[in-house]
Amino acid sequence: MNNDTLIPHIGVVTDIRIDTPDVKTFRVISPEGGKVFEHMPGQCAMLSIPGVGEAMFSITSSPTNKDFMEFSIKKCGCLTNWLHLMETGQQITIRGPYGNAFPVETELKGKDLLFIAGGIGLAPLRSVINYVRDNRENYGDVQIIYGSRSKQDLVDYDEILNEWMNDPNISVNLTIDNAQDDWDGHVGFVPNFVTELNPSTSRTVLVCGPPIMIKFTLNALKALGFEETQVYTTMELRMKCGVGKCGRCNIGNKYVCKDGPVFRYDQLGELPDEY
Amino acid sequence: MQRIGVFVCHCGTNIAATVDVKAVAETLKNESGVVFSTDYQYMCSESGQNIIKDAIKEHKLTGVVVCSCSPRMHEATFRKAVASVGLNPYMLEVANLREQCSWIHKDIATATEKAVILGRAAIAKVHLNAPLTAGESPVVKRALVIGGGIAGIQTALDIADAGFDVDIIEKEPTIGGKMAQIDKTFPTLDCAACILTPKMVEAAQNEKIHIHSFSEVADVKGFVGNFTVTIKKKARFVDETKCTGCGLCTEKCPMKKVPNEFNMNLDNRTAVYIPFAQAVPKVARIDPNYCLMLKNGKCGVCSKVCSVGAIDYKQQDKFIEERYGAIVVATGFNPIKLDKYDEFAYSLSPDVVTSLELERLMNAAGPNGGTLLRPSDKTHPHTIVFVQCVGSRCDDSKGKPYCSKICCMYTAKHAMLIREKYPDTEVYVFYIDVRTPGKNFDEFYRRAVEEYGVHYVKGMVGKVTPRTDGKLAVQASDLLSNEQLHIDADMVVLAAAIEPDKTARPLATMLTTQMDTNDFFTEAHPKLRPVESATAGIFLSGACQGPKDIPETVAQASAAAAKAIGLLCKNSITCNPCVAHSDELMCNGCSSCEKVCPYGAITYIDKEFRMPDRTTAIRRVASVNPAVCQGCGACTVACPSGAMDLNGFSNSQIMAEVDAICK
Amino acid sequence: MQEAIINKAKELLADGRVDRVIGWKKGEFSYDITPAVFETAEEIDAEFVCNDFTSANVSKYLVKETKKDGTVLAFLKPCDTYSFNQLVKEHRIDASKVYTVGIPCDGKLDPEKIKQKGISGIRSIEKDGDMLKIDTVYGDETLKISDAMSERCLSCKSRKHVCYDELIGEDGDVISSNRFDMVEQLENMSAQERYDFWRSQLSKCIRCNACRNVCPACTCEKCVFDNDDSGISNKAAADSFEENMFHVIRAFHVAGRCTDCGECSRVCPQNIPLHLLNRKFIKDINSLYGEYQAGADTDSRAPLTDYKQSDCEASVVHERGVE
Amino acid sequence: MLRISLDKLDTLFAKIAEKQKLYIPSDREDGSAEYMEWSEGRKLSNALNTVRSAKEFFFPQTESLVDFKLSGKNIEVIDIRKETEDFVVFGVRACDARSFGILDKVFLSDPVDSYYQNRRNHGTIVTMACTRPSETCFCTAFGIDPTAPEGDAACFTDGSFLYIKANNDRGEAFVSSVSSLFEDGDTAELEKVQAKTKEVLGILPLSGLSTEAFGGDKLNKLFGSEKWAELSESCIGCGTCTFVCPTCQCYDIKDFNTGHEIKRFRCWDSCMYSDFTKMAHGNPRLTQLERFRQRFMHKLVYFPANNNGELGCVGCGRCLTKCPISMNIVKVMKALEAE
Amino acid sequence: MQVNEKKEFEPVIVAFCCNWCSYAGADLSGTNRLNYPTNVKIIRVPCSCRVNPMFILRAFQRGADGVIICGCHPGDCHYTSGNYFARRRMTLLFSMLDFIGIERDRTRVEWVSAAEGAKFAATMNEFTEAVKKLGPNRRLEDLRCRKQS
Repeated sequence: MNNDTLIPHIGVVTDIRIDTPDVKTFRVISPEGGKVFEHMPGQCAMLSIPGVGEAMFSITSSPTNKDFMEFSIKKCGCLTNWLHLMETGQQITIRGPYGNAFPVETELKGKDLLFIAGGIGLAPLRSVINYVRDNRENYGDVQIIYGSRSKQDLVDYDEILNEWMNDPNISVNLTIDNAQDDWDGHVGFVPNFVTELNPSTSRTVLVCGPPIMIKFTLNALKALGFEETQVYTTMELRMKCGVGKCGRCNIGNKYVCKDGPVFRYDQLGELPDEY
Repeated sequence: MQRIGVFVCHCGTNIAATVDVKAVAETLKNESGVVFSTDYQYMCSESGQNIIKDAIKEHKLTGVVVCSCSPRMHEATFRKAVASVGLNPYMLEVANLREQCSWIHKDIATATEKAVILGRAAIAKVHLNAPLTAGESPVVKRALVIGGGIAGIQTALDIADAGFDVDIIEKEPTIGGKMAQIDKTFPTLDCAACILTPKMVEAAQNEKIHIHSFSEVADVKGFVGNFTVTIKKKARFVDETKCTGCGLCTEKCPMKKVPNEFNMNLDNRTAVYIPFAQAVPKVARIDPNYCLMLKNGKCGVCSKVCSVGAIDYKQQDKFIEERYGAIVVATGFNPIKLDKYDEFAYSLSPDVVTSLELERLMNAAGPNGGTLLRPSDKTHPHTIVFVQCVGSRCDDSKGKPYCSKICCMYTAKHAMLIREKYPDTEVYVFYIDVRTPGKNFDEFYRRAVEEYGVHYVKGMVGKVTPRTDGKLAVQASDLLSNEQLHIDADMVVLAAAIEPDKTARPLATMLTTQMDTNDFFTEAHPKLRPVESATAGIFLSGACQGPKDIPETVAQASAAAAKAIGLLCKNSITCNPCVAHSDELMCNGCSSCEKVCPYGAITYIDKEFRMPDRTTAIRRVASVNPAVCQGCGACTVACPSGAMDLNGFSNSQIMAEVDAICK
Repeated sequence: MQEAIINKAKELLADGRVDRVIGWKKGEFSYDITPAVFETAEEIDAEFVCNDFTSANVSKYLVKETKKDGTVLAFLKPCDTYSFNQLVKEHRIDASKVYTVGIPCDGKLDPEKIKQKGISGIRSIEKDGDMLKIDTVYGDETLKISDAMSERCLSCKSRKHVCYDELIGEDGDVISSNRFDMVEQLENMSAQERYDFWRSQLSKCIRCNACRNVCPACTCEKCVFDNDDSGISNKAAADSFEENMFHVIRAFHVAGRCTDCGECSRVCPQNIPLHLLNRKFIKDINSLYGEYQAGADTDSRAPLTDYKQSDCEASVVHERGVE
Repeated sequence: MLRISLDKLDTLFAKIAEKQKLYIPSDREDGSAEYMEWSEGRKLSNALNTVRSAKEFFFPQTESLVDFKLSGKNIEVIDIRKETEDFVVFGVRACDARSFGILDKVFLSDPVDSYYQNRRNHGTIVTMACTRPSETCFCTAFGIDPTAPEGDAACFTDGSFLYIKANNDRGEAFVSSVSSLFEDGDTAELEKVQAKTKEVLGILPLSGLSTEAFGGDKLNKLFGSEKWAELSESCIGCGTCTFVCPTCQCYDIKDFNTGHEIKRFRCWDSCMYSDFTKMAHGNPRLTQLERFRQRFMHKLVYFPANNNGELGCVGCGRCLTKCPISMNIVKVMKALEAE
Repeated sequence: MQVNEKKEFEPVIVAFCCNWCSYAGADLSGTNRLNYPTNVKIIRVPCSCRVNPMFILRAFQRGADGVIICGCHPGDCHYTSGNYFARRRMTLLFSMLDFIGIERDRTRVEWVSAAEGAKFAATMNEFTEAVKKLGPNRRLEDLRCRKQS
């Protein structure tokens, strides 16, 4: 019988990094070593601890990373609590990749890119950012605007600081919601920061973050003259099967797990307001 | 995912002889979440406890399973041990390998297998344990004593002595209770009034003690350390604060034919009256059933003669609310009604009296000024028959199943006093057994027999028949000589059983305390906690808990006071953290849980919620007061939605144990 | 009857006594009636219906309706009034927001029973004495009314309204019914026979939750069977055990609260006689703890939140009836 | 056409059941019909349809997907799939027969659901033409001819004979495996019956039901309709319509810990259930209106939008008879159309 | 397989014991070295009224062959009334299980005081025997949970 996507693979958690008080990044390889499967930036995988639960997470590592996959996971429910408690060496089950990807090889190619992320929303974009960094020649100018509640809540801060900030080819703009002692960077909400930075409307924008942030960011972008067709986002909605069959993640006739999770804003606009 | 340590105790050979402890420790090592497993000779010893403590630190344990003796034995020990190294004490579970495994089984293989399963169950439970913190609730530094008899007075005096305010609620117009009615006390024969009234005065004068006489408890809310009691101050139609107790009104009152309950209705009093000379408070009361003014609006003499204007015909019942940290119940007893005992002619002849009536007949302040006269013709009785156990130790529904305890001794006292004062009077005592297990009690009884010549007859009085010549024909059997006796008596004295006061039952309901089938309050433990009720903060003093004589009553009164003081001394009390809690989002507000809660720990509040459909709604939800909840779990099953759960014994924990045992 | 009810509804709406009316709305055929809320006289004139097929018990809707503003008029059949009372007792309905009008009922008809007689293609159903005249695309059919009567109505327990603000028609009486006959019949079977009976019934269950969702006693904010934390949640019976458990626990949860309205069996798409489980509890409660009718009042203590010291021991189960 | 006397049905069934499991609609003691495995004595039901649809043969209410064994930090994945044995479902009505096509579009589209495919590959569907459609039938609205059902092979009856015809290769194989029992016969009587049935179909109350107003292109108009509030008002949120529906295919995946291993299984789910879309961080369909709308939008708009306009309903009428409050797709369609 | 058939049927018995009386009674039977079968495994609950019918069904689901609930004697409940509620609940539940054809001897309620170590042991001996006679629980088990041999 053919392989069935509902039958998962085993993944071994080889490294657990504490990103923020409620986000950890897990490095997963197959028991034989190497990646469990290949993916494109923006795609997701179903992770599960049998008996505890199964949920969809975006793959935060770049496909250019040949050794492992990474998942940045925020603690918010039964399964994620369990994942946060586990130790390295733990096996989990993993199936995927699911969903479409950011069009890194098509629409985005050759474009100036603007990444806007809030909080854990950086997770899916990190895959794209590192993919772009690793294939730098294929893309134009890259700007990243990332904000979180506080310095402690910035996901992947080490990587941002040590790698992205040191990468001469990209510019990184960080902000936190409220001022704090050990922070001399920008303070304020992401949408306002976007307005302040006034990025060029020639850029293609990739946004991810909490719904309220996305909403106001989109308003800010429109005010700056961006078109909806220039903006991509990714959603993570109520997915169960991952293959567009179980019937719960649809927005209108689009299944987030299959037709998404990456949508261009003009496409989303055509769908009923149910997300 | 917990990090669990398993510690298997040998208990010397107690466990190790029947359970392969090493195998248990080894097998349990493979259970999910177990990161450390070991065995040791005596886990409860200091070095055993150190093994646990060290492992917690070294292996960063989040949960501990000790496989040892019964948790009833050492759970507290181990909890303390784990707490000392910073682990929440409720992250520990004990698997009972001794009392419930090694000691009952013989075969090592099967006992070991069972031990492993018990260990697994404990591990499964610990996986779901959550750190629990005992809550604290402040203590109101004031006590309430319900009942102003000798028990209540003694308790109040002791509590006041310790420096705490204490209120006495007495339903009669005066404190003093039954002891005030008693003439002499056994076995010393000293005058009851002489030893009681100084205490009454002391209570009245102690500024820490506040007496609410002629008052009742109307409502009790709250819980240990924080009770709110509504006191009903019944209208006495005399302003307590003004009345000086001069007694002029009682002299002038035209209504003089009121049965005097203090003298057991053997004489009369006036409608406005002071119960007895040494009453505390010494304040008159108008009996509305007899007062001409209150009945017909015509009289008003007392009001006219009262120089301080204390008479208030318009007085109403008044309700006041007070807060207390502790409540002592001292509601006392009453002799049972004898209307079902026609064989003793109690209702047929005035010369058949109860022992308490006899006390009044013999008392200097009694109806006859202390001379013992027959109530019927005021003549001196020459033959008196005492009948014991009237209504006590009774199988049938007429009486009480228990021994009233005090009758043997007071009858000996009565007999002795009569023989001493009136040596020409023959005294017969018919008894089933004579029970004299107290200090100097048996000596006292023997003196009655040997020195005073009281005729003690083991046997039952079958019938008492009043004769036309005024004598009472007593038919009895002497069980020792096995013959029928016929005695012509002048008086018959019945040792009526005693029973708890009728107010006790409704009070128990208000206090949510337990009672036995005889309406005696049930102590928290018959041996070890004899003066506490099972409801925290409610203590028991005197005969409300069971028949007692005066010294026992006073002893228990002081013991109850000590317990109450112990509570009042604390600024706050630590609550049992294993209490119920309600998930408000799931609560239906249906009141099922409230109805099964024996402690009144559940109340309902209307609270605003954001509903799943994005609206807000005011919902009625259950709220458990953790200071009151004792953690029985009745509510958890009554709750259909499963909103109610119990800390430490949650649904999921118990089901995890079930799973572990059954798999 | 329908006219009187419609007039009453319009009258109460017109004089502002009520803001909404909960009743029944006509369907595609004569028998597919849907409970509905009406706000205007026009809506009522156009669609309100009260006939032999308006069997749905609307009392449970009042849980939701009384959370809204305004007063709602509810037409309650005798058996519905018990459910209503019980819901008031459990604080699920705010009675001050409901105006109840009792309407008489002499039994409702069960379209399924008609169809099971092989009658198909129904165009209309009319009453004619004690017969039904049914017009179908295959010709006219007749059927005895008693043969089309809902199972629950055949063992009706009461035609008395236990609460109402107003009554249309005469009030009836509590009737001594035969409702425990089938329970008794089962009790007299052997354990194996009982087991076989219930297996054959409960194995039909498709766990659609219709019985639960229609039950006026099942108004939990979150049902234990939907709650993954309850330990017994399940969406479909993956094993015969789960079929048994769902129905036993559900019956237990409504024991002492179930008014025996019979909605569970009425809506079961698989015709499982679920009411027998509830009636078993009612029968036990009546015989062991004294007669009790849930919903008959709003202040009595429910049998499972009450006790007597003299209650029988659980061993009574082992001592009686057939093993 | 090949035909066999209805008296000899038992012989036919016995013949089929010799080689594989045979399921036929049969009457239960409560008068309703359900698919049951044929064994000696089991009779074919005369009922128009079964309570549950035939989708269960390919998409059962619960089915195990995979087992896991946990030990320490390790997980073992156990593929429990086995090749299904061949089976025959006999007596499937035209509406249910159409439903398989709809289910195929879901389960056999990429990535293929191997569990469904496995059963589908091994099941032979033998349909049965309707002769007595009921007032709740509206399959014709979806272009289904109940007198000429789809399926691997189709059967027809004129009251005395059962006629059989293969619709595809699998049907051919089936027919030839039993053709020894059949004889060639005249279809005049059958045609009469079919004509009569067609006549009845034309006068059934729902015969005029229109699907004009629906399809993928009507998405936003229908989604925003004001009618949903009124239509969904009395919905009790049970799953009856979903579970009796031949085309509803939503499922949930759950884990069950047996104490020895974790069994991952899937079971039917209903979009009408309040927790259908519930996740750790919220629920996007919070009201019954949204859930109710989803079910009908799925059948009437979303499914056609993704499948060349094919509607996701086959007009079997089960939800019309089984809904506890008699709310159903016909009422929804009529209400939305009237708007 | 054949080995298993020869082995005597050893039922799994779950005993829910209230902390104050029956659990102490069980301890006492240990202290007095009174034997009862290892089949019995005790789960400590604060009071018999804590026992939810769910727990009992769960036990049967997971492979228990008998479930017994032990509490304080009526009138002696540590919490005043818990066992009275438990008595009604269990009576009705057991009656229902009996009604759906589950063998009635698989369930029992027994009142055992802290002093009744001997009664506890005797009860467990009797109950285990009774359940042994019935054989494995087949009517209320979950096949998925059946022990694999």
